[in-house]
Amino acid sequence: MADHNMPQQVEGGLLDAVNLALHYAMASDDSVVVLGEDVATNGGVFRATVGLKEKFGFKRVMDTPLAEALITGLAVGMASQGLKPVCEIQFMGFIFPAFEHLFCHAARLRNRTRGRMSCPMVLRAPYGGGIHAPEHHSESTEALIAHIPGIRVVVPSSPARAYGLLLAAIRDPDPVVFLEPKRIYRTSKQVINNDGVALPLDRCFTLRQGSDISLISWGACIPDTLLAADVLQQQGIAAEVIDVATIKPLDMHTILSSVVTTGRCVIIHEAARSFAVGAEISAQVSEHCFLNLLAPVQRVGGFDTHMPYFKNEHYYLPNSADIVAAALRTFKES
Amino acid sequence: MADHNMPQQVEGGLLDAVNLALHYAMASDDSVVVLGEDVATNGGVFRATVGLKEKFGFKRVMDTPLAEALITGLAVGMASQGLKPVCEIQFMGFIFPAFEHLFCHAARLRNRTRGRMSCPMVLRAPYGGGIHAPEHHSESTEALIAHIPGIRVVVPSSPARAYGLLLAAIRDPDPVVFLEPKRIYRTSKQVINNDGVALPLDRCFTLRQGSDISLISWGACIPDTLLAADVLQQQGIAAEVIDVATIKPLDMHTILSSVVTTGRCVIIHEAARSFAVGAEISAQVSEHCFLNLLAPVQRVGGFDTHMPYFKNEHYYLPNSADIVAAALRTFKES
Amino acid sequence: MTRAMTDSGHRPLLDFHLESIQFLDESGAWLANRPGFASDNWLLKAYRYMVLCRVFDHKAVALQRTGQLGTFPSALGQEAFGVAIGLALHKDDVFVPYYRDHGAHLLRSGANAMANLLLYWGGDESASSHGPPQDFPVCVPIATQVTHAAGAAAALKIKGREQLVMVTIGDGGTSKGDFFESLNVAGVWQLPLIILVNNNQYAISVPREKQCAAASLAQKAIGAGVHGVQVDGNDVLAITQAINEARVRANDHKGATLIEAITYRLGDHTTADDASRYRCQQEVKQAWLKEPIKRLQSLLLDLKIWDGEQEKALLESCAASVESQVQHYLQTPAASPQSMFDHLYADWPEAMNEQLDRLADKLERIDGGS
Amino acid sequence: MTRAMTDSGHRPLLDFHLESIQFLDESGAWLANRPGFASDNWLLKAYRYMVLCRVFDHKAVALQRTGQLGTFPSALGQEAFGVAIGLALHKDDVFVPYYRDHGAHLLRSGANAMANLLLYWGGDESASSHGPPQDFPVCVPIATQVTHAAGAAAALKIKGREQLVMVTIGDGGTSKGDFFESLNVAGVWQLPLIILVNNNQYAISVPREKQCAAASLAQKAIGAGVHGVQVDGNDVLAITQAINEARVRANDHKGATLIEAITYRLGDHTTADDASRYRCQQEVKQAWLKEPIKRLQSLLLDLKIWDGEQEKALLESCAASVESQVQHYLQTPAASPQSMFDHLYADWPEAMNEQLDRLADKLERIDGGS
Ligand SMILES: Cc1ncc(C[n+]2csc(CCOP(=O)(O)OP(=O)(O)O)c2C)c(N)n1
Ligand SMILES: Cc1ncc(C[n+]2csc(CCOP(=O)(O)OP(=O)(O)O)c2C)c(N)n1
Ligand SMILES: [Mg+2]
Ligand SMILES: [Mg+2]
Repeated sequence: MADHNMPQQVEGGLLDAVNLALHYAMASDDSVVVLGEDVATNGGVFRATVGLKEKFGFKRVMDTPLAEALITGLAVGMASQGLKPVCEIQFMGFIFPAFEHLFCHAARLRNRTRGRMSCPMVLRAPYGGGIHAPEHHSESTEALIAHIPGIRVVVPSSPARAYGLLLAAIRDPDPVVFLEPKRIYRTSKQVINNDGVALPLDRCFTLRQGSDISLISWGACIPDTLLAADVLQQQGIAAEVIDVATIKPLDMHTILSSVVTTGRCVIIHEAARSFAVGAEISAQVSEHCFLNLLAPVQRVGGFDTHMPYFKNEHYYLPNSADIVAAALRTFKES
Repeated sequence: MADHNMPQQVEGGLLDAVNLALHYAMASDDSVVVLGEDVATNGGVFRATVGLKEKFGFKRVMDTPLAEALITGLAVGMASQGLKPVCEIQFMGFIFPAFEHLFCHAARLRNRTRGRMSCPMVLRAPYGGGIHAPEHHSESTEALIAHIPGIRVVVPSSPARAYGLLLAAIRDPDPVVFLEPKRIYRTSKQVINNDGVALPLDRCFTLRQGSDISLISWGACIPDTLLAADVLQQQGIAAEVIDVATIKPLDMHTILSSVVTTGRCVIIHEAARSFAVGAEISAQVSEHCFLNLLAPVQRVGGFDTHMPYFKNEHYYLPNSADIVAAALRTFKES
Repeated sequence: MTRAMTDSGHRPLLDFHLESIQFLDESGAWLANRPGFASDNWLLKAYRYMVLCRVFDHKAVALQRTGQLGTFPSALGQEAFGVAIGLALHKDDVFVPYYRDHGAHLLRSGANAMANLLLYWGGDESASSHGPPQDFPVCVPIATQVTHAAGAAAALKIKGREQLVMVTIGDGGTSKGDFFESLNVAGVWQLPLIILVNNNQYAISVPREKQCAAASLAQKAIGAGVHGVQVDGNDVLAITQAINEARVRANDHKGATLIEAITYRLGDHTTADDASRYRCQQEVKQAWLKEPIKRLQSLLLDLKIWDGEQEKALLESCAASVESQVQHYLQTPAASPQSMFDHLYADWPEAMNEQLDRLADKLERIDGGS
Repeated sequence: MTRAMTDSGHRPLLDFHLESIQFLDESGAWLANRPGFASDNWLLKAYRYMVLCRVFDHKAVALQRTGQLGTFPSALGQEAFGVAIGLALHKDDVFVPYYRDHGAHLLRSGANAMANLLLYWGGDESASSHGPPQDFPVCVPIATQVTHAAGAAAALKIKGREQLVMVTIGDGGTSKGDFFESLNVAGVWQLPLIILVNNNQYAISVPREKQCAAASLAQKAIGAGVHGVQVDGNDVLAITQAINEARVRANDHKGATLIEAITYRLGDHTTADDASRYRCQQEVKQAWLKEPIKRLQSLLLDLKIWDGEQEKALLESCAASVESQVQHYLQTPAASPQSMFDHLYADWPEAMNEQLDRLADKLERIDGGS
């Protein structure tokens, strides 16, 4: 259902894409509602929800009281009665109070009632570091959510993918946690087709093909990963770059197919290295490509400590040099 | 400091060991306090805190209002002023409201204040399935906590280790999450020396030596793992059994040394398989024992779905046959 | 406006007033005029369901004791609470229960309500596939249901519907953040919501006075700008009156109501609990004097609409229907192991196929092994 | 006891009464007798610190605008709030701040309080290594600090100490579960705790009336059985009076007090915010008429203990001390990268050694690359 007041194409960044997808979704489906702290009058602290309350009114765009458990539990209740709530957690560092509702209810309502009820909600949260924000504004704890059955975890890394994946998340009949890498909210712009076409929620995206090594990443690490692939290319190494995008359920098929060909694998993420999503991917690659791997899988991640306050955050965040170094290690050690 | 009213030795199960260690700790250190739901008058729903309020009074043994965030945040506040709170979350399925205080504060207070303040607290919780309990009473989500820097995660699997590890946890100057595998709360009894001797918090325990394969496990899966080792022995396979016990920080040294020797590795846990602690261990084993591994690492875990209600929970829980099968796979595939 | 100078700078700011509702005293005598809704038929229906609830409850505990049921939370002594809900709610209202609402389920959840309750406490998910489509299943994580109820009420309001949402919670549950957060949003958003507290004096072993220092739980409404009222929870008429008044308020767009029903948990917390560890027999004995069924029976006898014969017939019919539901429960086959994946996602993710293979392997081992 | 029959079964149950405190009106005139604590010296000290706070605040915002500071939450207009805390607390009380308590820090956290505040908002952990050993660092996750304060108060009580714990929170923060849970336990456990709410009318863009439907935030105390009071938060005397009264209550073992201070956030939420998006200039203009510094200045002038010369000297000395603290801040070198591991655990886990190696590798690359 096209809204004739909406632009057909928009040149914008990831943040604009999120906003555009929200506009599209609300215009085309009355059951979509938006709630969270500062999302209505203010249009979100990052402006992701700008214009929604003007267009769809306070009834469908709701400033909630300040409570993340509340926001998430409200969404569960709304979803149970046929709405499609898209709620915002202002920063991923404040998501923890949402976990009980997310894990014990959103993730389970369909299963618990054997399909009688369901929970088609989206929980959006900006995440990750690198924007010189205060404490608790730079977290990447996607691994915690990925471990919980019944949820989908999605991370876009480009404006177009943000648009298509968010539409898919909103239309999906189950709860989706949609994490927005805020470091790249406004970096590279792109022409986004406002065509309402969703992307699949269970496919990795191969961003660049290459036969020598597989670089597996997502979110704000993608630009650095692509940069690293360029650097490697200059050294004669053809890197395949895969954007995982849908962390859970995890499309290992695409990843394994790549590694079977390349025999080398580096996984890159911003979260603390240990017990993170990279561990699952590394484990599966090693388990399934046992005979194909030419070198041990390498993981590049944050350190196993708290994200330093912003003066030192660059020492924590993985960068393209880290990725290149890890990639080269797979050639030395084989 | 010996309490002359305390028994020198006790024959008991894991639950008795927890109780004994609490008694010892409270008797020998005035700053140790206990708080939680039903821990005082009732002695805990599993009776882990029985006798404490009679001996140490309501001042040091506190029934809290019903709120897990509260319990955990109170402990942070108490710890900040020099107490050593040991708090109980009644079941691990109800731990989620505790996460914000645990992750944003307990884990960070020392770091945030550059050592000016600290948070010497223990958060105890019975965990795991297999006791025919209602929904939400059978969860194993240790992976979520293990990912967070600044916390220790400990899981005992025998009465003696429960005693020694809990004492260590209480004495440790940092926050420790102490998960008690309730399926084996009362199973195998043992003579526990009530000698106040703590065990190290950063060492795996090698329970059985063997040169053919390393079985890595913890908590309630240990008895099945040992059973599997017996079965394998009958087939001429000598299995080394390692009880990880201290999930975070993770003593990979012991695990890697074992796998370097055996060349084969099975990791066994009760939690849903994906994005779990087993992934980190598998990843590290594969990354570090690349040339030593004779077969892909195998993981035995729960399924990536919600623990079924108890009529069907045995279909979910890993058992010794699953472990044996996984072990044998490492011989077929090499 | 000139103000009197005071020494401490204090001035009056706000005053609040709370009421309680009660119709029947402990002996079933009227304390107020008989309310309009309480026809003879209504009273008889309430009585019959309260007795059925007690018979069911008793049987469920017995099933647990004989290993035929899992942990079960008895509603003994709180039958008026559950039955009032069942009677006062409309079919298309949204009911968001906690775990001790057997009486409400009997009235609300169809012919197999009892069998389904047993299935639930017997460890079978299929229990919650039944019941009114809009009603929530049993909620175990304390207080979270109140937020779902607020969300459901917001949904009704957004959609312009007339129905109510009713949510229940225990006294202990009112200490948890979710309760307050939800009460608060119910106030700001003027939600068509009733929060009904079963203040049965204990949260497992923790007595009411260790849970909260306030004189009533109803006064928690004040901090949220919501209407609050306390009722005698052993008086099925009082609870019903409060619910009816709350409906009028909601329909008049006056928002939510918090009702605290004073009851007493005559049994253990659940079959896994032993209440004698933490409360004295004397207290329980006293509480039996106020219990709801006896009280209503006295009224019925007074009104001469009930006699010993009817009582005997009722007990027999209750026993029979409970027994038939128990058989239904016991004969329900366990779900297939594969069913653990049936309702995980609506759209089966291909990535999960490996899990099915693993389960198939495991089942082979189980079948092979047995 | 016979009771009158009513139609609806209603009876009165409980009454509650709330007061507010104010000494000075908007023009600095007395509304009540001058309180004992408010000596000339006290008033002058309060004024000096309030002005210092404002000068500091202004400078901090300027530093952010010129890229020399991170996001900064201005306390503009809320200087009386912070300074009253700093004046009323004893040295060994435990202060558990939120993030907008600059005034309190100035008085409480030693000679380099301003430099440390800048360090904190400049992204350096070492900021929080200073200050009274028992005081908490700045708390970012909303409302969680209230629970820590309750825990600290419980610790003092367990140890038999006489001190108080004081915690601050914004109006928005009073909607979050932690606030309620902690207020509740403060009631049950009769904790020596003051919860002081900076009701500055906004939580970022969300106005007070969208946050809570109650007529006051002070009335949230009622549901917890805790004493509550509202004060004019632009009146440094009123806040101080309320804190002093709360201390007396605590020392008399009467437990906790919730104080709602009515203020107005004259600035943006933080430097990352643009308040003109969600509130009108007219409202802000009105609020300027009530701001705390002007009011106190009027009083001082009336009392003839202040004049233009003193004002000029004060502004100069404030500017100078702020400037010297800014230099201190700007000259503080960043911590070493390795320091990210220094305070992770007290006992360094061997298992973490690998992390140090990785960091060393990374630093080599960074140094090599630059
Ligand atoms: C979040 C959470 N914490 C703890 C529990 C364990 N638990 C189950 S019932 C209960 C007591 C509840 O008391 P109350 O709210 O008064 O309800 P009642 O059982 O008395 O009806 C507790 C602590 C739980 N189910 N959920
Ligand atoms: C748990 C949590 N959620 C969200 C935020 C983001 N946030 C920071 S300040 C703020 C508004 C707080 O308003 P209020 O409590 O009134 O305090 P004020 O800033 O007005 O002093 C929000 C939503 C946070 N810091 N913590
Ligand atoms: Mg109760
Ligand atoms: Mg505010």
